[in-house]
Amino acid sequence: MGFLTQYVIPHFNFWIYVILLMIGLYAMITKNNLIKKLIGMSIFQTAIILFYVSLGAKEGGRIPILTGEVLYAEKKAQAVAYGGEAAKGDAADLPPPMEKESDSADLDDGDLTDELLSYGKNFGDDSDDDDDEGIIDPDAYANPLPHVLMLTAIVVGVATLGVGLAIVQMIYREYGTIEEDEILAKVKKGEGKYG
Amino acid sequence: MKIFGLLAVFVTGALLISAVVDFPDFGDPESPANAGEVATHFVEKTYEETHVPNMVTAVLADYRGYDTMFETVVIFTGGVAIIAILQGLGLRRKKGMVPTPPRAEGDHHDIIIGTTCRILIPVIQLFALYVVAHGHYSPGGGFQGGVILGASFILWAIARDLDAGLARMPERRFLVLGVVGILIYGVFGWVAQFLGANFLDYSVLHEVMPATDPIMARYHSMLGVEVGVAFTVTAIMFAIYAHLSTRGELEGGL
Amino acid sequence: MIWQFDLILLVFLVVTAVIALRVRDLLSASMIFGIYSFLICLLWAEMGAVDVAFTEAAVGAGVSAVFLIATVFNTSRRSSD
Amino acid sequence: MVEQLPAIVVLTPMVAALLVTLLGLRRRAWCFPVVIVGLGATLAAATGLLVRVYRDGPVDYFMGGWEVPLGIGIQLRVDGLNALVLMTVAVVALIVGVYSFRREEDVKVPAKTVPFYTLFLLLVTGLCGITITADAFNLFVLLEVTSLTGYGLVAMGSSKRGKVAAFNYVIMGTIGASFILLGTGYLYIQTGTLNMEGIREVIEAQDLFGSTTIVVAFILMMVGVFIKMAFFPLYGWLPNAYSYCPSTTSCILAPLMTKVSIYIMIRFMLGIFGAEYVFQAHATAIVVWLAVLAVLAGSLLALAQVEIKKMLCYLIVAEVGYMVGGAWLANHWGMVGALYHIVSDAIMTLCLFLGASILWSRLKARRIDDLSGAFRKMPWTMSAFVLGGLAMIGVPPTSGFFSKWYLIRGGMEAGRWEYVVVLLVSSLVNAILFFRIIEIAYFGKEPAESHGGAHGEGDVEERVAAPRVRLVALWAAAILVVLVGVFNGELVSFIEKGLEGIPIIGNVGGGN
Repeated sequence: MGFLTQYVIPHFNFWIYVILLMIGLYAMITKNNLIKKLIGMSIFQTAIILFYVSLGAKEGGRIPILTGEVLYAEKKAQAVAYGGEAAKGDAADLPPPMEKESDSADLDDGDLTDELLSYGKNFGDDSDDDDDEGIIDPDAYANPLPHVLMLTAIVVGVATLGVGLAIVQMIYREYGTIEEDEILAKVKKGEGKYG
Repeated sequence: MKIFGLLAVFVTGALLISAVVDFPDFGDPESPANAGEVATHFVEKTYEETHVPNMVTAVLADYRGYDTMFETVVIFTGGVAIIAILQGLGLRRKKGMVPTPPRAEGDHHDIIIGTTCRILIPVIQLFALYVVAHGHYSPGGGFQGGVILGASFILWAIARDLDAGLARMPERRFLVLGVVGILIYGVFGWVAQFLGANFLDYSVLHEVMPATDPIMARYHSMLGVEVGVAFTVTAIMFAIYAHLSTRGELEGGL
Repeated sequence: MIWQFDLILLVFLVVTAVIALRVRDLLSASMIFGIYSFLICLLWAEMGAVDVAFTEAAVGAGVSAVFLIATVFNTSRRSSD
Repeated sequence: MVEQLPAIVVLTPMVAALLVTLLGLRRRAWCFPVVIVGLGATLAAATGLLVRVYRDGPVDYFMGGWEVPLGIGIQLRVDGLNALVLMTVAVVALIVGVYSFRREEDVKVPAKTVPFYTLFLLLVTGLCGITITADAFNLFVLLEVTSLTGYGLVAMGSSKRGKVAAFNYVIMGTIGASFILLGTGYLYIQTGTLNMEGIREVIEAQDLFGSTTIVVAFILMMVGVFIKMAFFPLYGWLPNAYSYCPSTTSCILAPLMTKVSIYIMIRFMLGIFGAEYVFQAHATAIVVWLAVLAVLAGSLLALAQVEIKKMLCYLIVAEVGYMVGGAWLANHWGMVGALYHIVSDAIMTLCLFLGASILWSRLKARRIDDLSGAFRKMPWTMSAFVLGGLAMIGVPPTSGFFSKWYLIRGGMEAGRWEYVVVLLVSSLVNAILFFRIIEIAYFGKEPAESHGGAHGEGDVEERVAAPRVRLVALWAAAILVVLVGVFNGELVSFIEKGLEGIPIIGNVGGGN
């Protein structure tokens, strides 16, 4: 029980990921049917995705999309910080970009544009313009980075699956079977003949 | 073989488990991965730097845009590889290789299925375009939208037959659309390079785009990039289906 | 994130994974693999990864399953293990 | 322009691939010029980078301009080591590109031309990208680009067995890549960043060396690259995949895939984990012993082969053993030897595979016995092939001699006598193999053998002209084999300069 509470319960997602990964790997290595192998491969890959998503999950973390009041507050802060006078009036329905352009056209936007430009150039080091600090609580949102990585991994997975299936079809066309042992037997029989 | 496989699996499992014990707790907001500089930066600064409320979209299309471009290339590569393996792209129907398996008995063009699909597919496609375009505010983006759009073509090809699908998207267009998608993506990078910034640095694009400032330029560029991804994914998904369902002969189908 | 829900989904996942690999009819295996993908999509939505869930719903439960079925249709439906 | 070079070198082959698709679908004849121009531009960019790195030191490039804090964007980093590998990739790709002019497969099945060239250029894109990226996840993405192109290229041939080999390649390749991805995740969960330099900084700053997660991450990544490079116990997929694929494909895959994987391994070792962490007594002992077994297994299995290409494939397995062993000797000369051998082996393998492909396409010589009288029939091809063979054995003016020399020097300094002995044994085996080939090709087999007869050659002993373009490619490779050997001093000093900034390879500069 001590083992369970100490090692399993706090990490149960990770335990399941390992189990799924083992199932997938086992199928990839030992299954005889080629399509089964590919299904195993997909399970193997989803297990890895499960691992990544689990590591980015947060207790009480929301989906990583700003909505509602936080978005409103953020918008307001941005408008005040960068829109200057232009957007101060009604930050609630923040001007879409086009309107904003026409808005600021009335103003003498010469140095405003300059400011924006210089802002764009060096926004890496904005450590000291923290006037919006605290609007977004980083702990309230799930970590977006693993999600991004896993989108890519899913794409890679489906591409690999497709290529694998195409090869399976070609093997079936050449050998008339998708059982590995039968294919190997036929290969052995055809040994010596090339091609 | 079985024993060896089992051994390999258990060794791997034991290895992975041994580290799991060392991990931070599941869902711990203070774990290095979640509280690290990079992750906090993404959560806190994304809106400020890109005006995109969906952090995943922003990170995907901007911060890690280079990855996403190659993700698109991966899809394209997969499509080309599948076409190559199944020996497609003769751009003419190949006959006499292996006869296509006999079709199931009965009327294939079922009227109920056909009508339902006719009604459903425009809705699906509209939804797909919405997903592509609205990725900044809600889950979705070029990839998801592209898959759904591709799936609508696949659905049409399944409901009628492959020729009906190919009439909408001919064989020649598979790869052309795939290439166009990646090129759309690349153009945003190359223009940035041309303007003296690094590849995919959208902020300088406000000089050539109807965007007021560097941040809005990022915002709009991401949309453009997503459209590029959607192009490639749509075309390649349908291409993969068309080739896989007919063994590369593009005749018959499911 | 609700851990009970999480746990139930995880258990289902393992079960469907095992069934998908054990069933001898490849068409059933493909369908069960689609179910597996759908469950994992739910799991991700539940963990806050909506974008991943969306992708998995479109790719895993949708397109992948179609690809698998297309291949099963063009090859053989029986599996020896 | 100069600042953009790291991006250009990756994007040029990609753009070329896209253009090949667009233009090739219109007219197939446009494929080849686009390929040559694209690869030529890649080579030019790689050369520019090499010169720049030589002059000013490592070059950093931040995609999208996301520089601070480190790791939010994707960084490319070109230093002395990967500039050299990049150059090798570009040169080999260009030579194979030239060689691919009017491939037999294209003549037979014209539909394959466009996919072939697209995949070929995407493969080069992936390899260039892998080499210079400094982001662990980006490396995985590009690795998948190369893997997928590799699967496609192997499986698109007309060989029946090629498909089965390709399927195994898919399975093994996916396991390998997934292990690398898992290792990246394990690093990420403890360090919170994906940038290689960033990971290293965090590991050092928080002293995570004792952490089980980091150890497991290291093991996973190593096993992953070992699968990708076909290191000793995991080499099963390689010989079939590389020998049953179309000849142009084997010419591009064999020299580059394994070598770039070895570079990735070295990058992981030095760039992420650091030498003092990696080179612990028991780990080095295990890996060097595995390398010894790899060399032995590769050499002995090569000796047992009757087919030329298969034999060359097993030699690759042995060569991988050389390089992994050299890198894990944990001293200066071992590492220098391994890096130098990456370059030298890529060129040697290229020369041999090009030669074997021409011999196969013209003389239908798939087996070693079929080469009988090849010297008289195809003197130029055969002499370039033999030059490659001599390099493999390690005869002085060629590159093979010098790389072996540095590796043996490293082995002796590290006191790894088993490694030294096995290198010499393998040279001996190579000598036996290639002198057997020379003997058969020069003196011919007994006239009673009727291998050539079926093709209307054999007795007539007339000369068979190799296509001129291919001969140019082959001789370019053969001359490079000699050049890399002759200019070994310059290359090694370049490698040493590249290694300078990297903390410790055993005893840098000492003990020589």
